[in-house]
Amino acid sequence: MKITIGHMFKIKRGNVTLQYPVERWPRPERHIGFSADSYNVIRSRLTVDVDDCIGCLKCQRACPVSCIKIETTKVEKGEDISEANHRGVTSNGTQKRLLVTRFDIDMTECCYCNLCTYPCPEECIFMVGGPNSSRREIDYEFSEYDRNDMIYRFSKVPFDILQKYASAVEKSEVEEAT
Amino acid sequence: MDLAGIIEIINAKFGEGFASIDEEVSADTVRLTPEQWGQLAPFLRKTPELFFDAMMCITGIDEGVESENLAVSYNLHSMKHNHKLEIYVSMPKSDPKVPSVEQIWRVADWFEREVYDMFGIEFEGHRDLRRILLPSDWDGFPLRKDYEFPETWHGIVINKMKEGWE
Amino acid sequence: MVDYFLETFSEITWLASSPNLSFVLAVTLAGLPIFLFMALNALIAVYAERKISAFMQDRLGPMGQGVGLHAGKWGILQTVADAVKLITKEDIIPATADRKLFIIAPFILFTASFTAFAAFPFNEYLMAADFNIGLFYILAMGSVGVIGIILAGYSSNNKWSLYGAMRSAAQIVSYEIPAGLSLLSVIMLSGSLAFRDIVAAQTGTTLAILPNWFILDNPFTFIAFWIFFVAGVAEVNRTPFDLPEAESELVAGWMTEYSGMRWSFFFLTEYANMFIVAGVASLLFLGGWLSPIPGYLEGNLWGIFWLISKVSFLIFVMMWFRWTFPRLRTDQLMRLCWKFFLPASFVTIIGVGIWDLFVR
Amino acid sequence: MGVVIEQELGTVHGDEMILNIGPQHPSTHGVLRLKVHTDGEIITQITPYIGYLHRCFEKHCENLTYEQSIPYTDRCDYIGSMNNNFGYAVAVEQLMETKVPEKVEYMRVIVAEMNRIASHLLALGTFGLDVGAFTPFLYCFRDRERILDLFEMLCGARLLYNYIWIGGVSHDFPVGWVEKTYEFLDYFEPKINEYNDLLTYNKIFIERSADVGVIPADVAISYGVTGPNLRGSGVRWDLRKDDPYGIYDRFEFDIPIGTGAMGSVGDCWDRYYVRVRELEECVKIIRQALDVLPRDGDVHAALPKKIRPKAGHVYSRTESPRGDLGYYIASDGSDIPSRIKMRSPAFTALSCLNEISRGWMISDVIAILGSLDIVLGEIDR
Repeated sequence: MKITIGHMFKIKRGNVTLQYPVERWPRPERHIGFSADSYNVIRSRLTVDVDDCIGCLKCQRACPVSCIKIETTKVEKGEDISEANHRGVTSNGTQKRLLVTRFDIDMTECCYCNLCTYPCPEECIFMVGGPNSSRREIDYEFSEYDRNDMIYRFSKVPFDILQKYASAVEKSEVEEAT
Repeated sequence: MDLAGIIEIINAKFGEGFASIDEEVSADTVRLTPEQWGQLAPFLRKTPELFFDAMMCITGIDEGVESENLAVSYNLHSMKHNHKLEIYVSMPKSDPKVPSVEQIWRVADWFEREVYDMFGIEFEGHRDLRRILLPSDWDGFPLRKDYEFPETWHGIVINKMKEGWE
Repeated sequence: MVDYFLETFSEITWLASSPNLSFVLAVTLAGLPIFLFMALNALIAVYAERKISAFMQDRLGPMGQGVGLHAGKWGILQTVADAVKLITKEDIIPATADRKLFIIAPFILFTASFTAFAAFPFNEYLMAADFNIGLFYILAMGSVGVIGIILAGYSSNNKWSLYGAMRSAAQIVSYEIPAGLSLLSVIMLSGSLAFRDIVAAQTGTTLAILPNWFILDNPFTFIAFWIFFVAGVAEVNRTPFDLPEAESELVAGWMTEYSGMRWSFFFLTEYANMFIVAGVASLLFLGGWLSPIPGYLEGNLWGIFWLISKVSFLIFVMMWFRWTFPRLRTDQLMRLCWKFFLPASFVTIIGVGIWDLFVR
Repeated sequence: MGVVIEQELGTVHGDEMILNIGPQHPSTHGVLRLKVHTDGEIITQITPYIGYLHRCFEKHCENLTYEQSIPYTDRCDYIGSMNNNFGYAVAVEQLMETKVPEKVEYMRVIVAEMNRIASHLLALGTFGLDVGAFTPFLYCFRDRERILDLFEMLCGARLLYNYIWIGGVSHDFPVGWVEKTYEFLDYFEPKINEYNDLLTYNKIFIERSADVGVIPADVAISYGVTGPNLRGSGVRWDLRKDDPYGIYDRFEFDIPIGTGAMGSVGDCWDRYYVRVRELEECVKIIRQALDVLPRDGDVHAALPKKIRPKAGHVYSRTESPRGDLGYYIASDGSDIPSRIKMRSPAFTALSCLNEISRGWMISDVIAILGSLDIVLGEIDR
């Protein structure tokens, strides 16, 4: 009995409630000693810098629930294609040989295990708000009304250009087949 | 005592060559046929030197689509002597029958029901052999390598339809 | 109040001509404030329960948020929100339930505790009906409620409610005996069943400074107070005796199938019963509307204040029990009642008798 | 036994009632259905029905590579998921015979013991809730939140961590984490005797849990009951001491066992009290591990590029908060396992429910279930 009454009177110090809409969940401040950008340990929404993506499909293979779908087509090495707003060289300076025509992540299936961010050579896939929060603020309130809106499509190739490249792929396959 | 000592005691009781270790498969498992296992189980439990009173785990194994037989692996452990033994009993897929050890180790009751549920291995002498994890009217044994997924179950479509994904 | 209204009505000519009309009018005029008081008491008690349990558990309870203020500055509007929810919520009657009994049960329970309020004196003059057997009447009304509970449990036609109803019936019936007996010791001291005489017997001071309440009169009445209080808690089905509506076992006991307005009647009755038990305990043992410092701050208005503060302190203690103690099992509950409380209350009666004979 | 009525559900004795403590019930710690035959309130027989939470963990693992099934092991026993990762990693490393750097061993022990504290706190809180005491549940969760904050700082996640990998750990301790853990340990130790005053020595709690649901030692061993439930029955058996894995043999801590202080040996109160005492042991282990934690050394040193163990199988056991967590892994040489079987301690703990709760009342079955501390995610896998 004495304990519960004791808790009642030191309510100011001991209480735990976080009044949600006003007080937000404190983002765990993290500095890991050396370059913060190389470590990305936060579990929130996945985003992709498609400009840096070289289409190596490592994240697609690493995902245990296979919620990432990537399609690429061959392009000349390292040369910009403005109408498909595709940059030839990534920010780390590697030459790109593939144009990413489709990069979809289905956030309803993602299990937030963060296994896809480690193998990426260009570190272009990461969860928002981690040590790289300078680029993107943390966002853990991304619910949608329609389930299909949870499928994020990151490739920036406009639809008509997509047809051109897609048909180019069939053409090349036809040539290989004959 | 170590594995060799245990095998000596078993062979002393059941005749030479009863329990043998063939190195190329694995160093620490005794391979038996279902009938041999039926005789050995009560012996392992009762003899004071062995006294395997805790059955750690019973695992059902499907040895592959082409290998044509199923197997059950028993891991035994003795609390008193603190030694372990693994017994590997394999049987053809055509009639998967193994004598049940449910009366000897009570934990085997649920383990065997799970192996029956997932692999369809019949445990003779089991008092209450029915499915434990899956619904009782589920057909097919899921963990077999040659198991194909049913499209629907009682009218419920199993894999989700999502537009614009495939 | 009722006879006061009857006298005033007899002067009015057109009313005096039809006596039963004036009687009905008088009763409703006396009963209405009681009903409002019950509703008010429930509102405050619900808010207090949430806040007290929250503070005891290191949390804040319902709080008003900056944006929208949906629960009021400190969650004050929470009870209003509850009331609105309960009124607008759909009343589900299970298909296989026994419809008529299902509907009647909450009203039986509600009228039981509502009529018990009739004899409850808030002050020397302020009471609905002035009985000379007020205490006996309240105890009788307390046991009428059991019928409502059994009816509710039986008619909702599910096994869990049946369990809850059987358990609570056994519990209430068996705990009434020690409660009644422990009151007997007070009646022996005060010599009458009417509240006014009982409280009058507690005026004055003992040992010069302490108020002459029955609780301090002799050690036996002190034990009698605790027996009555704990038996009262058991009668109201609150922890540690809240077995009938044990959340972790019977989901909600006999209240499981009720929802919306009907369920709010049960809720109202639970807090009303709590008020009655605490009220009777404070009237009999803690000197009702007498002030703790004898001689000062007397008078009608002060009387109501003192009575309400004593009752709310006892209700706070009941809530304090709820958030500290685990729950007793059914047979332990019964064993505690028959093997411990009953002999203890007999001892208090004999003790008070002897004490009264020799010491006085 | 009353008149026998022939009904479609077989012979029902006159006064016997079949009660479903159904899949949806406030105190079944998950989705579990208990079909209870009761005579009045006394129980004659219980048949548990499980499988409502079956997510085909073993079938999934047969289509994923070794490191991809780590998030799945998290989700089996979602309250002690760090220990699940630990058990799985130890099993695969034993299969591949890889050695893990010293620093990682210490990190794993610290993190596993903290997860054990969090899991035991939940067990104590929900057992108090089943017996009716509401406030200890919230106190336990307030302290558990602090551990979850530390885990969130460590690996970003609060419940399912995917932190311990095969051959290493996913991230080094962030700066300031060790100091925060020390701070937590100092805050937590006095809290244990607050639980004791509030619940352990509470008269009604003792009456509700002493002598209830007694598991004798031989029945416990025969039913494969392990962990705090077995230690509650007086058997001094703890894998961390008797079959040590990792570097548990370097710490000295004692194993609390049930002594029948409040009733007979092996009753609900003993199992509860063994968990309370184990909280203190875990704090001791973490302190020792933190003192000698090597600060330098790369955590990713021994992470294998390609996990491709040779053909063969292994059965390895670790001590999870609920008992012996066993992994039987058979590999056929490729990077995808051919068979992974998880032996879950709660599965065997539930199997002995029928034997120990005959003759008790319904509120006791709820208390026994709470004291066994089962998690349905682990039972159904």
